[in-house]
Parts: sequence; structure tokens; C-alpha cells
Amino acid sequence: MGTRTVIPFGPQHPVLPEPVHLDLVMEDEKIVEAIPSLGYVHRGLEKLAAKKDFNDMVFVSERICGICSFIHSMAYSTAIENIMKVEVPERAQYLRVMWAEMSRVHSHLLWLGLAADALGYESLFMHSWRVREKVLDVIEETSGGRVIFGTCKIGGVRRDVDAATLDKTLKMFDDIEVECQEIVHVFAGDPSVHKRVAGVGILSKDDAYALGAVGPVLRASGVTWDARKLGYAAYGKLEWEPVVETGCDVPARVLVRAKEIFQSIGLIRQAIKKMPKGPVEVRVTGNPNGETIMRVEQPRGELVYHIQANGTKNLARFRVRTPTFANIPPLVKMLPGCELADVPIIVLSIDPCISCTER
Amino acid sequence: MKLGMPGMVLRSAAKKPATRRFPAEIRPAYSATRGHVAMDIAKCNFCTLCQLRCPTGAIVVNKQEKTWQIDRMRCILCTACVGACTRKCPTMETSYAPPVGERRESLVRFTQAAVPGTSPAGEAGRA
Amino acid sequence: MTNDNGLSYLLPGILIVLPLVPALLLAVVRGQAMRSAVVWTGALAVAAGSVWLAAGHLSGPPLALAFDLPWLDRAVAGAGLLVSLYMLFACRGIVKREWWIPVLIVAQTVVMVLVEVAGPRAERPIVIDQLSLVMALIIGIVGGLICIYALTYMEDYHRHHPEVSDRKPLFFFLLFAFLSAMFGIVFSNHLGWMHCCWEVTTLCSFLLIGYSRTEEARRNAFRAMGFNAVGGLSFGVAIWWQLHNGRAIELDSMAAMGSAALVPAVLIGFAGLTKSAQLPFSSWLLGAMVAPTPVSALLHSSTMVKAGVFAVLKFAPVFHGHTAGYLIALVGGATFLATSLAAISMSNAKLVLAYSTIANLGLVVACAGVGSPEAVWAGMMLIIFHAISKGLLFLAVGAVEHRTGSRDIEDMEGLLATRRALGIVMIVGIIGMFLAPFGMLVAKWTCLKAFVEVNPLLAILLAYGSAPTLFFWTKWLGKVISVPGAARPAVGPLSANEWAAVGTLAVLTVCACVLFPLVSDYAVAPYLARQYAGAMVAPAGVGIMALMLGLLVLAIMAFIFYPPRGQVSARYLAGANMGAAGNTFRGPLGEVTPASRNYYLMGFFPEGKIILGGSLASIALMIVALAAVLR
Amino acid sequence: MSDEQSIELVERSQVSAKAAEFKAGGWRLVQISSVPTLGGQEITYSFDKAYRLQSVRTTVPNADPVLPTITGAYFAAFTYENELQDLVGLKVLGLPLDFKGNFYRKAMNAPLTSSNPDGKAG
Amino acid sequence: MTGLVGAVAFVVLAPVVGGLIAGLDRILSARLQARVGPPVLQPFWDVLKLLSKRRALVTVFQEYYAGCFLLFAIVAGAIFFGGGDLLLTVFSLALAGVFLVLGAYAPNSPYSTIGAERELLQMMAYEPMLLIAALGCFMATGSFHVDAIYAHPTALVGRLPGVFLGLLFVLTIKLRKSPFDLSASHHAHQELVRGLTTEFSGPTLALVEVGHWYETVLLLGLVYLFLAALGPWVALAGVVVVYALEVLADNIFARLTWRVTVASAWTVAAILGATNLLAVHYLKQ
Amino acid sequence: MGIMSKSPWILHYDGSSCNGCDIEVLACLTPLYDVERFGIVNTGNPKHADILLITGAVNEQNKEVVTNLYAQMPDPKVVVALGTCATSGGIFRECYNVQGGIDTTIPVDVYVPGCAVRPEAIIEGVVKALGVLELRAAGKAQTHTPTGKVKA
Ligand code: NFV
Ligand code: SF4
Ligand code: SF4
Ligand code: SF4
Repeated sequence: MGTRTVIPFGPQHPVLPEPVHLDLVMEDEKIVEAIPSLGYVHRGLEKLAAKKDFNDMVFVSERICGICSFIHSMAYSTAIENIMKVEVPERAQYLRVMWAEMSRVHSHLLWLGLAADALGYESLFMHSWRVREKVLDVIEETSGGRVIFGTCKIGGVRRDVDAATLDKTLKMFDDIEVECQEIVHVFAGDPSVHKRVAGVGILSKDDAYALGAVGPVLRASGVTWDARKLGYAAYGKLEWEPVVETGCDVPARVLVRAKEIFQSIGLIRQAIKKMPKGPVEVRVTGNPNGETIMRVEQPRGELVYHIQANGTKNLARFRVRTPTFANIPPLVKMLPGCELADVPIIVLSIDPCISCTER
Repeated sequence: MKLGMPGMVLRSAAKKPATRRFPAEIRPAYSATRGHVAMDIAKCNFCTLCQLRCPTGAIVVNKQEKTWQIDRMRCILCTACVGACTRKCPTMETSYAPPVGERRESLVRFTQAAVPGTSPAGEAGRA
Repeated sequence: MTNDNGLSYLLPGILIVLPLVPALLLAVVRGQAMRSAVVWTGALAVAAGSVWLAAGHLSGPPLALAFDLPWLDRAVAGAGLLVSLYMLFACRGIVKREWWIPVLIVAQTVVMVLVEVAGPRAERPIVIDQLSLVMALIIGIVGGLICIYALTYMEDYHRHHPEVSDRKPLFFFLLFAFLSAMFGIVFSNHLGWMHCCWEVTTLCSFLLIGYSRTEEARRNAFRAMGFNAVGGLSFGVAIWWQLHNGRAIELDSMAAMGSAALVPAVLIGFAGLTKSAQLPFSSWLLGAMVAPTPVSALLHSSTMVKAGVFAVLKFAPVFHGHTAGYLIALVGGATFLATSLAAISMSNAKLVLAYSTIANLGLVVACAGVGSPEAVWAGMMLIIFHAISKGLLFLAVGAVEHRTGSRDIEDMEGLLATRRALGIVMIVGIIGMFLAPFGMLVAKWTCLKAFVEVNPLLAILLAYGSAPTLFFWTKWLGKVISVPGAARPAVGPLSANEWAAVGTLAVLTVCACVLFPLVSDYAVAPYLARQYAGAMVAPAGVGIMALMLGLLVLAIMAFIFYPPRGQVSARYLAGANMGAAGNTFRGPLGEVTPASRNYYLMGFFPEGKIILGGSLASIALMIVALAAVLR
Repeated sequence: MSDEQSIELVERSQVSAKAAEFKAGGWRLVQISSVPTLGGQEITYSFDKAYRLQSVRTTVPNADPVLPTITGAYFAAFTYENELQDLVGLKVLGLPLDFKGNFYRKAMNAPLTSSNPDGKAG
Repeated sequence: MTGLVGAVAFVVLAPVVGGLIAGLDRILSARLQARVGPPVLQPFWDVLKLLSKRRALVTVFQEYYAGCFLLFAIVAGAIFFGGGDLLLTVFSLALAGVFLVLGAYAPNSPYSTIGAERELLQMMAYEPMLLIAALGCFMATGSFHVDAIYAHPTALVGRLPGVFLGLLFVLTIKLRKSPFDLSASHHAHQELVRGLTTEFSGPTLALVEVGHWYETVLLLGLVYLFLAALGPWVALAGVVVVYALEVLADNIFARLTWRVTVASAWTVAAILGATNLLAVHYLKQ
Repeated sequence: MGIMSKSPWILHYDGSSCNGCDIEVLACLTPLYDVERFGIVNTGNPKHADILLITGAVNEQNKEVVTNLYAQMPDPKVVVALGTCATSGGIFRECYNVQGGIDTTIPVDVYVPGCAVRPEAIIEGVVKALGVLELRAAGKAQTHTPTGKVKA
């Protein structure tokens, strides 16, 4: 009836693991307009700070998202530690790096699978997640949880990992690395994938920067920026360089994340090897008073915690700006002009996490 | 490895599936695994510390009736209660709590016998 | 072979003259009531006449009327001259760029004068065989129905277009005059007479396309005239060639001459290609769609353009087995493929119908060019099925247009639900065009068989060309049958006139499908048996086709008597349904109504490029064909 | 921590111009956040350039809850500003893509204002 | 008479065979994905389950179209296995396809409609090759009749290698296998939700599923026809290999777009199919 | 075992969860757990589904969607609430924008605890749901369990 096709994409849509909605306006299958609507996961958890003890907010922060949960809790803890000027034991700092990087590996593998799936490549999805399960095993063995680690706390970490388990972890990652190489090799070298993604979802370097893209999206457009270079936790003491690609399209984002898997495995090794002995937490007493803007690198990019404390056990402001939130404008920019079949992969190319975005 | 996807899938088909045939085959739990909160009610003195520290209000301690109740459907397995209790009554077990058909089945109440130590922990519902 | 039965003797003549009576009456009567009376009577008379004639002569040898009336010859020639002169006169308003049109007409007039000087004579100026009778039936029945339909249509037309000056008397005069000329074409054995009638149809078409007198209509009318003049000239040259070489100008004897008649056959074939809008001449027919819909149905789909393929088909025995024939067949094949592809990107229903018409005419041309008995069988069947179904579709589209103000396929969404009867006839028309077990497909099937026996190339073209037809018909069908999402304005009922035409054609479409073996046995097979010395073509697969049809009917019955029941649920809208019926969804800024537009794939199937490619191929083929015969 | 941070206070009317200045200087918009104060909201705009974080802060009184947009300089700010409208109840003037309160549909209005007590609606 | 036996055998046995093939397909796919997969009878359980669900449709017409799809899929197969006309088989298959598409159009729901459009594009993509295959059979054996083609002493694949390969190519489209599972994928994560079948549910969906089984058997029968003269065991083995290759293809490709589908299918039909026909034609002369 | 439990097709929906439980649902489909062994298919389409696996505490905006999806599933059907959020609202229970569990919005048949819920528990939950589904198919269980939040 109309001159254009108008369809709802989400909130319940099988290629979207999470509820988010796009109004797609199309001519044949070409997208002429894509307007997002958010809010299906907005829980309003920032306001919980007014009710909950700042110590308990760690539990809230790590449940902002079940995929990048550990880094949330680490960012929050570090922010409070900064305000309270708490010196966190070194061993805890290294353990934090280890878990943060494990979280990145599992997140990126999860993403590779979902991206394959968005291309209708079910078997590649299956194999990516098969390998991811191995990472989850390591995570569970070291932290006690599969997706919600629950190990970070203000003043350090909740549990230590013994030497034998660390050794085993190293071995497991040798195996995981080989498997990841195979997955990445298939993904990057597959002709049908190439046919589908080459030149899709272009975001120029200037656009990426101007629209505030972060994380792999930004780095795949040729901008070198990785919050880990700020040196929080033990990152300042490890050797690594941000992964940067210049393709500005979906394959470049695939490549960045693929390479980051190996970078993370490298960081895990370094962290375990350099990890000093000692306590893993310090006792923190009193209430925070002050303000900080904490930035860390999540699998999806720069995460910002803006914390204002007023000396009571309840924070004045617990504000979280997540990487996906920052990547929404670039996404809106990328969609028009693409084909319907490319919508899933373009949306997934920013590795959207709506629960993070909407909190 | 050089064969790309065909190599990968064919090799998979030749090998045993990666599947763990749950429920026939159950992987032993890691000692760190957080499965569910167990309670040794005999040791409890009903100080309510755990209740205070539980971020979800899953624990209800009743000093008068000497009961300690946990709502499995509220517990987020954060171990705050385990850490809070000075008498080490709640512990984190590695097995997970089973699904239930009615919401109220998930309220698990532990009652301390009148004379501590003489009778084992009573448990209503499934733990 | 003269038949002495007095009445039969006269009947063809009567059929040619008969429509002229209502035509002249209609030119003078004013009121709608009077006009209705005349049109109904005229149409019924014409239809009855054609049926009567067919009933008497369908079986049996051709009826040849032998008479020699020099004054009649001269009168016809004079009429032809008058037509040419009138066309020249009409050209006075022409723009500079179209200088070639009057030039062509002058050239054609000159040729005809030359022909006249040579004094053409035909012993049997009128011959009626099964092919003519089939055509006559189409002209009489489908043509009559369309005239009746036009009664209401033109009333509505002028109500919707107050800016167009009301010239209904002229309009109806032209319709009936046109019928007369069509009878003339199909009955004439005298090439000169045929040419004259040919020119009359060109003129009628020109005037009717230009009916609204808008700039666009005027331009398209001239284009139609120009392209048809190319054909007219070629036709004239063919006659001249025959006379010049001292040969007969009687169609039947030429057709029997075999390859000796190749040159005129190719020339007349060429004229046929222009008249039936084959590539590269297709654009005039597209342009003709500006005319009121009955005109599109009558002239530009069911009858006049068929005159083109009729002429080619007449020469099928000449083309049979000859390279030139095969090349002409390839022109048809290329046209079929290209126009089928081009139709994909059309959302204007009339343009889809126009392209599909050209495509199907292309198939008939291909059949004629191949010229084998099976091919001609298929070609004749195609003519019959196409005339009925396409006429029906045009009329249905016109009816919808006058009720919704749009001829866009997208606006037919939910037609079946909002206007059940109209929806059903449209569905009948559409499936009649492309689905087994309906007629067109039966014909296509035979085409494939006939083509592959000669050379697979043409069959391959057909295979490729069928695929897009499947696509564009089904997507149209899909629109019509879909359940409307939002409340759509109810469509007003059809008038009795419209129902008479649309309903009858729908019934005929179904009947043609059921009865095609009879049509084949009584009309087509005898013709072939004579043309090809005893060749027997019997429709194959009748049993299975009947089975399929039976199953279809059964399925419909089952649906009517045991309608499926159950909960009716809202559409799947990704969970975002809104509104009481859940037919809208919640978007970022509030309620949104989903819309589904069919695919037109302009970028993938660019109409312009496809037609250009097809045209170049056709031109090349024609040149080679001409070279092949002149060699 | 190499994460240097500083906060500059500016007038509300200057926000757009200030943003344009940052933009011209090659800074990247990191975030916009709000902190409830007694009579209004403190709005903080953070920018980054080469790992240096620089913030600009302005205050919006509850009595006059309007804020100019900075989308002129940073188009991507529309997400933050819609969020401010929805969660803090400000009216952002000149938003090019205004979700009009539909950015997040909520059970309570302007939940993050100080005048809004905790607890949930309904 | 033998024709009737063949047709009846098809009507009765095809759902059994088709369902088993679907079950084996799922197991093989699972194994390629390092999984165990469902029991081999799973497709039957699925269909029985669907049949016992309550009806819930947007419009009752959907059921009618689904029924006609099944009906004409059966007719197509019956013509084929009854030794009937190959072209008629293809047409009947197309008729079935059109009904399925109409069933997807009927509810006028976004994903269903897009699925219908894509299905039509797929049909447009494979139709030329199917017709060319039929034409090829005629050129090689002088008949369009399946029984005559079947009885032909030399294997068609020898005369028509290109046609055979082209047929395998479009088989991937017809069997809805990756990379051409555009209109309705076997698994959930597709941009079109379930595309074509989005709005079918319960018993109606069961009809569609069974219709697919019939189609599968018919298509494999067509493959068999090309190998028939090599003897039943070789031919059967050939069919098994072909199907296994289809499953493999399903697992080693991402889904491609409709453009690639139409363009590649037509190109393949031209390069492999049409060229083969012309070669046969001119070599014979 | 009736036919219903041999072919459970699921629809998974994220009713405002944190993703933790969702990725565990997805993990169930992947090689390690491979629920297709039980004939489970992730349909992604309410119209094909028998079991609604739903996570999250359901926020204001998602209520409508959850209700829609539930309504679009053909009978017989069951609902499984996965994870602490879905069963009680979990840690987000007190957030201003959440309803606090699936049973605030649609009737729930099986509650599976965990934060995040473990794949094994999900499988057990589905198996339990199949029992309800069978009863419902046989007309032995009421079509709806009463809706309403259970106050702990
Ligand atoms: N966006 C986001 Fe997160 C990440 N990475 C972050 O803070 O995933 Ni759920
Ligand atoms: S369990 Fe421990 S903390 Fe809780 S009431 Fe008993 S003694 Fe106190
Ligand atoms: S583990 Fe955490 S949520 Fe569970 S009862 Fe203990 S404190 Fe409460
Ligand atoms: S239960 Fe826990 S893991 Fe699951 S959605 Fe809720 S917070 Fe996330």
C-alpha cells in the first residue's frame, strides 16, 4: 500500500539477543531509514545507589551486564578506591587484569559466534561457542561463576587463585589459543563471509571520531585509542599495544576483535607470570567522599563511571556511560543505504549490549 | 587448519561430539563454583548480620522463632552472607538449586531445634 | 472451394459491415440510455454474428468467397488513401523531432499508389479459415464485451477527468469502426484489402490513444502512429514486391508457396512485429496505456496487436524450417525475455499488463517463426487464452482504478477481502495468465516442446523468460489476496455493464481452461491438418491437467464447506504490537503502521537497459533475417 | 593513574559555544552526566584528547529546567540529551532527533532528580 | 499401470522417506557442528506435535494455501514417479510453490511478506535451470516422459554433465540450504525471523513441513533420474552423496543475498545448463 | 511421554535481563549442551513456540512485549522464568522501572533460580515445563496459573 516498506525490527527478534527496536523503512530491501528505540532493558539501576550501601553497589554494577560483568565491577571498585585513596594489593591488580582479559576473550568469542550467526553461518556460531565454553570453564574454575564472576570488591578481589589453578589456566589457554586461531582463520578466510561483509558498514575515521565511537569500532576505523593505556589495575606494567585496523568496515571490526582475543590471551599469560605473591584485598573502612570519572576498556570499548560520593554510605551519583551507548550514533549512521540482509551484521558489528546501554 | 570451514566441520564429524550429555553425564563441579547457599542452622545465633548484608533481601532471620529463611528465587549467589556470618553458618555449595513449579516452593526455611545441637537442622521445602 | 450457401457467403461481409451500423449511430446519439441500447444491441449482434459464422464453418474446409468487383477494389483502395491522407493531415501539429512520421506516411502512400497503379487483383478476396474464425470469435465476443464495459467506464472516466472534453460519440464510433476493420483484417485474403483495414486500425488506435488530448496522450498517439506506419510501409512494400514480380497477392496462395514467398512473408512479418509491438517497437504500446482502459483492453491487448501476430502466424508454413523464420522466432523470444524482465520493475498495473502483452505476443511470434505444427498450435492457443485473460485483467484493473483512484498494484492490497467478487475475477485473470493448469501455461508447455525440437536456444529463452513472469504475477496475486492490515476504504460495487463484461470474461477464462481440448480439436487441429498436410496435434497431458483442475476445484469446495476454524491471532510484529487488533506496532515515536511493498528491483532489473539490450538484439536479428531472405 | 582530570565551570548559556570550542580543538565527547544538587542539576560534559579528560560543568536550576543542545558540535550528543530529558526531566532546546520522552519509557517521571524520592512508582 | 503404482508409492512413502531424510540431515548437521543432534525420528515428532497444537492463524486462508501447497507438491511428485511428463512436474512444483508464497502473503505481515518476496526471487532463480534440466532430458532421450527417460539405456549424466551440475546448484536453493536459505531458514537466527513460515503455526505449519518432505523426495528423484542407467545401487549411492554434499554446503557457507542467488543461479544455468544443451544440439547435427 | 514433550520448541525472550541468563540460554543450544538432543529447537518466533523461556525482571516498556509474545503463542504453551531477575526481580527488584519478575506480567509455570542461571538448570527447568505442557495438552492442567507476585 505504501510506497515504502515499513517493518519493526525487534524488540523480539531472533538475531538480536536483546530487546531493541529499529523502525526500518525500506525500498525493496534497501534501508532508507532506521530509527532506533531503546528502553526495553532500562531498569533504572543508577538510582539504586540511593538505597544501597556503596559496597553493595559492586553487586549491582556487575549485573549491569552479564557479558562484561567483571570489568564493570572492576571499574566501579577502582573508582571508589580512587576516591578513597585505597592502595589495592598488587596481586589483586594482576588478578583483575587476568579476569578482565578472560572476560574479553569470552565476550569476543561470543561475538564472533553471534556475528557468524547473523550471517546465517550456524556452524561457525556453534564452533565459536564450543571454544567459548572452554574459556567459561577456566572462568568458573578461577572465579566460581560462568558469566557473573563475582570476584571484585572494593579494596581488592574476593578470592585468590592458587598456583596450581593458575598453571592449569595457562595450559588451558594454550589449547584455547590454538582453537581460536582456527576459528579466526575460518572467519577471516571464508569466501562466503567475505562476500557478505566486505565493504559493509563503512564508518570513516573522521566519522568514527566525531560521532564518539569507542572500542573496536573506533579502532577498526583507524583510531588508536584504548582505555587500558590509562594504566589502571596492572595494565601499566604489562607490555601490549592497542590493535588498530584501517578497513573502517565490518571485516575490520572482525579483525580487531579477533586480534584482541590473542592480545588478551597474551595479557593473561603476562599477568599470571608477573603476578606477585601477597594479599588480595585490603580492609576498607569509612565512606567515600569525592568525585571521579573512571574510564576502563570493556570488550566493547571505553566505559565511563562518574561517581560522586558525599561521605555517606549512599553515593550522590552512580552514573555509567557504557560503550554501546557511545556506539549508537555511529550505528544510526551506518544503517541507511544498506540491505536488509546486512542489518543484522551491521548492528552486531558494534557488538551492541543493550543491558549495558540502558542500565 | 588450511582447509577452512570444510576442514573444521569434517574433522568435527570424524571426532566425538563436544557435547556433554547432560543429564546422563555431569561434569564434577569446581570447588569455586557458586551453586546455592546452604545453611548450618545449628551454629546460627540469629544475629541477622547475614540478613542485613544480603543485597536482595533473600534472607529473613527470625530470632523469636529461631528460623532462618532464604528465598532461592531472590538469591543472586553473591556470597555476601557467607562473608558476613561470623559463625560460618551459610556456605556456598557447588550444586545449583532446582527449578520449582510454584513460586512459594522456593522459600526454604531452616528451624533450629529448641536445644541446640541435639537435633539436626530441620528443613522445609527443598534445599 | 467456393461455398454456395448464400447466407454463409454473405456473412463475412456482413460481419465487416455490421459494426459500422452501431458505429455510425453512436456517432450521432447523445444520451447514455440511447447509447447503451445501441452498444448492447451492436455488441450482441457482433458477438452473435461471429459465433454463428464460427458455428457454421469451424469444422470443414476454408470458406473462400470468389468475386470480382473492381469497384469494390477501388473503393477499398480509395478508403486506404483517405486514411493515409487523414493521418498526414493529423500530422500538422507534429513537433520537429517527429518529422519522420509524416515522411513514413507519405512513403507508404506513395507505395500504395504504385500498388494501385499495378492494379492488384484477387480472385478470392475473402477467405475464412479456422484461424480467421478464432480471431473473429475473439473480436466478436471479447470486443463486444469490452464495448459494453466501456459504457460505464467512460461515464466514470469523464467524472474523474473533468478536464478531458467529452467526446464519447467519437469514442464509441471508433470502437465499433475498429471492430469492423479487425474483421476486415482477419477475413481479407486480398493483401490490399488487408492493408487498408490494417491502416484503419492504426488510425483508430491513434485517435483513441490521443483521446484525452493531453500533451502526453498526443505524443504517445503519434509514436504509435509512427511505429505502425513503419509496419504499414513494410506491408505495402510486400504487396508491391509481389505485384512487381507478377505474383499473387492472395494470402492463402502465398502461404502455400513455401519459401518462394519468403521475401513478402518477412516483410509482412516485419509489419506484424511493429503492430504487435515487438522489440524494438515496444514503446508505442507502453505509451498507448494513457488511453482509457477499454481501449487498452480492446486494441492494445485482445485484438489489434493480435492482428500483428495473426499476420505472422498466417505465414508460419512459409517460415517453417527456414533460417529467416527462426530468426523472426528469436525476435519473439528476445522480446518475451526482455519484456518479461522489464515487467518486474513495474508497479503500475497497466504497464505490467502491457509488458506482459508484448511478451506473450513475442511467444506467438516465436511460434509462428518456428512454424512447426506444434508451434502453430501453441501460437493459436496463446492467442485465444491471452485475449480472454488479458481482456479480463485490463477491465478488472480499470474497474479498480475507477473505484480507488489508483492503478498501482500496491493499492490493490487486500482487494479480495474488501471487494470479494472483484478480487476473485482479478485472481482468475492473473492465474489464467501463468499458472498450471490454466490455459496460458498449457500453451507455454507446448511451446517448450515445439521449440526444443528445433533448436534448444529458443526453449532456453523461454525458460529464462518464464521465471520473471512467475515472479511478477505472483507478487501481484499476493497483494490482491493479502488481508489488509489497516481498514481500507470499501470499494463501490460494479455496474451491470461492467459485470456483464468482467463476469463473462472470467467465466470464459475458466471455460477456456476446461474446454481447451475441444477448442483444440474443433478449431486448431483442423487448421493445422490442412496447413501441414495432415499433421495431427493433440493436446497432451489433458488427463493430468484435468486432474489438477479437479483438485483445485475440490480444494476450493473443501474450503467453502469446511472452512478452517481456530483462534485468529495478531500478526507477528516482533512483539511490538499495539492497538486493539495488534495491527500496528510501537515505534520510537509512537504508533507505526507496518507496510509491505512488493519488490520492484529497479536497480537489478533496470527497465531501460533491458529494453535497450533486447531491442539491439532484435534489430540485429531482423537485419540478419532480411539478409537471409534477400541473399 | 595517568588519567588526568579537571573540571571547568561555565554558564549554561555558554555550553554550546564551549562544546564547539572543544570540537574545534579535536576533542572527543566522552559523556554527559548529571548530578542532583539541592536546587537543580549539575550537568557535566567530559571530553577526551589523547587520554586526557577535561570536563565542563554547568548547573540547571529546577525552576528553569532547560538546557541548550550541543548537537551542533557533537551530533552524537543527542543520545545523552534525550537521556537527560527522560531521566532528569530537562528540556533540551534544539534537539535534532527528539524522542520526546520515548527514549526510555518509564514507570516514573524524571527519576534521577533530587526532588524525586527513591522507591518505584506503581 | 506401473505408473499408477509409482505414483501411489510416492504418495504413501515419500513422507516417510522425506521425514527420515530430514532427520538424518539434522543429525549430520549436528555432527558437523560437533554436536550430537536430535533422534532420527525427530521430524516426525515435530510434525505430530504441530498437528496436535491449537490453530492460531492471522487468516484462515493460510490453511487453505498451505493445503494446496502440500496437494500440488504431492501431485508434482505423483506425476514424476508415475512416469508422467517432466515439464508438467516442474509446472506443478511451481504451482505448489506459488501456493506456499500466497500463504505467506495472505496474512500481510512484514516478515512473512518479505519471506514471500524472497521465496519468489528464489523461484525465479531456479526456474530456468529446472526447465533446462527437463529440456536436457528430452534432448538426450527424445521424450519428456519420466518413464521413457528412466528407461533410457545410457546415463543422462554422461550426455548432460553440465545440466546435472546446474541441477545440483539449484537444488541447494530448492532444499533451502545455506548459502541460499534466504526465504526461510532452518534455524532461528535469521534477519527474517522465520521468513516465509513466520505466520504459519500448528497444524498449518505441519502441512508445510510435510510438503517440504514430498518436495525433497521428488527432487532427489530427479537427481536419481540422471543416474538411473548406472543401476539402482550406484544411482542411489549418487543420490546419497549429493544429499550429503548439500548438507555439507549448508554448513560451510554464510547466507548470501538475493542478488547473488539470482545472479549466480542464472549464470550457472546459462554456463552449465544452456551450453550443455546447445552442445548436445550441435554435436548431434 | 506424550508427543508434546518430544518436540519442545522454544522462544527465548529477554525481558529486561542483564544478558547473563540470556547467553546461558544460547549456550544451551551450542555443542557442549546441545539441547537439540531433546528435540528442542530455538524458533525465534512466538507462533512456532511451545515454551517461552524468559529472563529478566520485565520493565515498564517490556510488559507490553512480553504480553504480546505470550498471546501469540498457540496453545498449549508454558512459560519458564529463568534466573533470579525473572523469578523475583533479583537485585533489580527495587528499581523504579522494573516490575519484579515475569509472573507480574504473564503466568509462569516453572521458576528456575540462579544468577546467572546455569545451562544445566535451564535444561532441568525445560524438562519440568514439559510435564506441565503434557498435562495442558491433555486438558488436565488449567491453562493459566494465577498471575501475581508472591510476597516473600
Ligand atoms: N556496552 C557494553 Fe558492556 C561491554 N563490553 C559495558 O560496559 O557489555 Ni554488556
Ligand atoms: S547465619 Fe550467621 S550471620 Fe546469619 S544470623 Fe546466623 S549467625 Fe548471624
Ligand atoms: S548469596 Fe547473596 S543474595 Fe544470596 S542469600 Fe547470600 S547475600 Fe543474599
Ligand atoms: S538473574 Fe542475574 S544474571 Fe540473570 S539476568 Fe538477572 S542479574 Fe543477570
